[in-house]
Amino acid sequence: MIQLTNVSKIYSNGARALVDVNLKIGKGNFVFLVGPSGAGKSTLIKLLYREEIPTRGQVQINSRNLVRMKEREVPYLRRSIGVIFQDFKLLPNKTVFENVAFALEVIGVPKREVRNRTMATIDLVGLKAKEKAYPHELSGGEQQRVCVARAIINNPALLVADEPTGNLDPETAWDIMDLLYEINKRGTTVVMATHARAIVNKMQKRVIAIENGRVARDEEQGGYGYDV
Amino acid sequence: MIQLTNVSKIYSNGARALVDVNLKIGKGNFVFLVGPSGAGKSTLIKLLYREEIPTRGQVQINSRNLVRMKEREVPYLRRSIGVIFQDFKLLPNKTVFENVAFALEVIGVPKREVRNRTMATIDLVGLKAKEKAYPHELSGGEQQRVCVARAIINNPALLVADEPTGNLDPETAWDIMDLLYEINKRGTTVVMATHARAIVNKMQKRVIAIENGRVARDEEQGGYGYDV
Amino acid sequence: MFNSSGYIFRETFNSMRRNPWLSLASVITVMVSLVILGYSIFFLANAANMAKSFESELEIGAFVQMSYTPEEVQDLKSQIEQMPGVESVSLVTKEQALEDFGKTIGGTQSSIVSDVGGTNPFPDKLTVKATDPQNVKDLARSLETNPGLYKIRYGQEFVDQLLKFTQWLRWIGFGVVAAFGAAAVVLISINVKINVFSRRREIQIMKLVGASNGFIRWPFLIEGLALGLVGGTLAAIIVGVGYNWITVYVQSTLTFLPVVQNEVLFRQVSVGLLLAGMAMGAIGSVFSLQKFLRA
Amino acid sequence: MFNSSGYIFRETFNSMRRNPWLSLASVITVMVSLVILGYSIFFLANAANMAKSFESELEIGAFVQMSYTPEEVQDLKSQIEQMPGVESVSLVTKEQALEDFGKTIGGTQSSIVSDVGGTNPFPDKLTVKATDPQNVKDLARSLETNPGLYKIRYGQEFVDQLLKFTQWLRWIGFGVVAAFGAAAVVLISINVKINVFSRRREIQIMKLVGASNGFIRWPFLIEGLALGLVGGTLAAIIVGVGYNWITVYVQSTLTFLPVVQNEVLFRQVSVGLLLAGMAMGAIGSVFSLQKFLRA
Ligand SMILES: Nc1ncnc2c1ncn2[C@@H]1O[C@H](COP(=O)(O)OP(=O)(O)OP(=O)(O)O)[C@@H](O)[C@H]1O
Ligand SMILES: Nc1ncnc2c1ncn2[C@@H]1O[C@H](COP(=O)(O)OP(=O)(O)OP(=O)(O)O)[C@@H](O)[C@H]1O
Ligand SMILES: [Mg+2]
Ligand SMILES: [Mg+2]
Repeated sequence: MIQLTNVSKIYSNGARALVDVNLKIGKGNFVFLVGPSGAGKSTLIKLLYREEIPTRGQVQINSRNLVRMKEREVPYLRRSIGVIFQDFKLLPNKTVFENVAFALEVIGVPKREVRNRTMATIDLVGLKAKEKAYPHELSGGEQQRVCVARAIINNPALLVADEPTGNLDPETAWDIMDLLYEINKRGTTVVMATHARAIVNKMQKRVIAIENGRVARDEEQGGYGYDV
Repeated sequence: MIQLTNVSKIYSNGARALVDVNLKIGKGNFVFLVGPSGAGKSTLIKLLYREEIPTRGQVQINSRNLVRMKEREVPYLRRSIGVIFQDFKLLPNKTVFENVAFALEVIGVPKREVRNRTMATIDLVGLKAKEKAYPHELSGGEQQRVCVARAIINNPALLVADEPTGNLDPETAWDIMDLLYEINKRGTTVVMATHARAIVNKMQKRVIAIENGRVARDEEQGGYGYDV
Repeated sequence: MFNSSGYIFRETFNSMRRNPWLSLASVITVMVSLVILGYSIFFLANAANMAKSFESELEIGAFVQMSYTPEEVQDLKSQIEQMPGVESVSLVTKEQALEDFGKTIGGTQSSIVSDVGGTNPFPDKLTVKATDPQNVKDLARSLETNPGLYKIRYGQEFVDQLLKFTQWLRWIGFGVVAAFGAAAVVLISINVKINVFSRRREIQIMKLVGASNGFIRWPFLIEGLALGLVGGTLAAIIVGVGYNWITVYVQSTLTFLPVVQNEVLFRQVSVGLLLAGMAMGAIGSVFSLQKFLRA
Repeated sequence: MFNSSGYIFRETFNSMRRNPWLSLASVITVMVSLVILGYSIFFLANAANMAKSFESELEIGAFVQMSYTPEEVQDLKSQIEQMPGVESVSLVTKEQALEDFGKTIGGTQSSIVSDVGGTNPFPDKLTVKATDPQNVKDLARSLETNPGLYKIRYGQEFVDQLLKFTQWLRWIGFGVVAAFGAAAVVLISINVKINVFSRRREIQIMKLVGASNGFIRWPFLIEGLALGLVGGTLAAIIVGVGYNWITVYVQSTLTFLPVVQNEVLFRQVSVGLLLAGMAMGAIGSVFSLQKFLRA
């Protein structure tokens, strides 16, 4: 489903975030991206929904080439991908409900259906009571869960999650992981960057370790792997 | 040093973030705040540097009453407190260097000294190479470390840290914890809200657990305590 | 698009409700600009009108040879009335001239005629109006060839200067309209750009979640239209009421100043300001958005 | 504060460099507003000047009794010149009047006098100028009591209307200055508010890190001053060059229009625009900031 070929990304200020990365992720896979702070995990994820374009190399999703993709095709690509952003990226002037519903309104889902599906998904992440709150009225973990809800509401073919449990207590974090596991079982490919050693070790899924922009390790059913 | 007396905080939208909290934290203490997402940890921390004022009850730091404090005294209070914000709160139009230096410029430290101390502190958090980068050019963990640097540069009497390792890999997280430990040993009181079970369990410091806005547990040399 | 029309209007309304302050700024900018524009148009209309009324008072004076009998004078008058480019001819006979003179210096007609030894020294005088003030000069030239007339006067220098002046007034009018039109466009595009700029993070997030450019653009467009419409309406009211107030005042106190009071012009300007407001708001929104949508 | 003066200027400069676009908006707003204000002032000066020059042409005409000898006329003239409120008196003798009349109707002086039977029907005429146009009416009244004069004329209705008109011109002038002064202040305060609004997060963070209000305010203040100064300078140049260009053009083509060309006024307006720009920028910054600093 996802194929990166000789991908390098050098930001305009000279930062070498990714160096010659080759990667294949099959349909329905569940993959952890691990590695130290600043290794290039978020950069790799940004390539998948085309927030960034590689400096060199090719990125393909379902045989579509993201580098050569036309500007007006990008929205359609993004609608088939659910993204949990590391910094949440909630719309500050919309309530929790509106933020989650936005992902449906974008694709023109009828109003009635929007309401039902949105409420159901908000319930899934445990934020039913906060439906009418604005992002700045939420705790860090609550904001993160709104972002999770928005990413999964569409039943996307691909779900990319950048540190989706960084602001959550272990219990809530596991609730979210169960959710992602469930979604993965229903066929969605999941790529998740994380620092949560306990989660990675317990899930026993494929682990790709990135260091200094290079793939340092790629194991099926791996562990977090860095000893402290 | 810190004393909360019958503190309740109800936000304007009706959310009851803290309910009747009584707390005493001595000078030089190291205290972990734990609890589920949305429990009220950040709210409690915001009371300490007077971002929020309690709806009921009193907050005192070094016998100064933060509720009755005059508006123009607030900057001086804040200069004696280092804050690591959950959402970083970096100035978007300033470089890493400028963001960290800002905490010194605010108190009128001479230019030469600003340069030396800032560079030293940036080095401490491992961001020497990113000195000239802007926040939006940093990875999540790098942003978090800038925030740490800004909080500690002043040798504050009190350091409050809200989830200071949420975006860091375990290794970097421990580097930061060592830093906080070092600072605490030099006499700074540290109050840290966190979800990092491994860190809390290993440090063996005082643990205050908050649930639904109430103090649920308060142990010297406690552990994280929630089993999954 | 149809499925999301509900979204669009909700979004537009919400945006205005949540940034009442930025909305107000846009409305005021549109309003101020259009008020200036509106008054400039009325100023232009009045300048043109005043120029025309000055020009229409231009006329040629000519004395008739003393030897002509009253019948010959009448013939001459109707002959001139037939000439092309002549609007009207009026006659002041020597008797009227004498009477007027008497009134001026304070005697009766008979006492002066007696003073004067029984003869009337005044000639008959014809006053000729041209259909077009531009033709006054040519008309005067052709009257000069008429053997029955002498001392043809039309204030050459004055006519030249007056024509220059009216031309000048028209230029100033156009200049004012153009300058303030430009200022209005600059101010509005700045305003909209700031609006979009202050929401660029929002726009970026929307794009990342899969919104197409059209989807993002619509609420901005509708908002621009709505704010422009409000600004335009306020401007039309201020200009209309203000101008009405001015005309009433001028007409009652400065009776000699000709003031344009034209229902059709009035309606045209009002509608024009409304449309201009909407156009400014909408075009401003869309163009300012373009840059941010591309990124 | 002194330790941080380096910080303040660096900060000001950085802010302008990083938001060149918002800075440009402020400069343009200040400039447009001040250009309008500047031209309004010159318009006002010209309106006042024109009114004055119209008024100064007001004068009283009076005929001298036919029976007076030339010596008596001279006596009368110097007697009137002594009267309070009289600026000057000029005399048109009956001989000059006859000559002028002859020119008008196209005969020579002698031929008309002979036509007229050897007697000159014209009276002597005195033209009296008042020191203050407001006094024309009173002066005319007191001249009426002089037994040597009759037919005292000063165009009563015209004088009244002219005075109204000049008053009206002054009001319009003041009105234009006031309206655009207000518009300028509104536009600038909106602009600054948007600037501050778009940086409210930044301001909030600064406060949380312990910055005092003064510390936050300074860079905004300096930035406002600098941008206002640039805007004011541009406005002064545009107004100065433009007005100069207009005067040259008007003086060469419309010689009858009196145009104010006053070096002192010129310098005062230029300096005034600079100061106004700086004041607008600075005051706008500080006031708009106030709300956000309190929060
Ligand atoms: N927009 C950008 N411009 C310039 N440099 C960037 C940009 N984004 C990231 N970088 C740099 O690229 C490198 C990789 O960043 P990335 O965000 O991919 O790291 P990460 O693995 O996600 O780290 P973390 O675990 O801290 O989130 C870092 O050194 C970072 O400073
Ligand atoms: N500004 C606000 N306005 C209204 N409600 C708020 C505001 N800030 C927080 N809350 C609510 O108060 C409660 C406590 O929030 P707080 O941020 O203190 O939680 P927390 O313990 O820090 O959680 P987390 O671990 O997710 O960061 C939450 O239910 C939150 O929704
Ligand atoms: Mg990252
Ligand atoms: Mg929190």
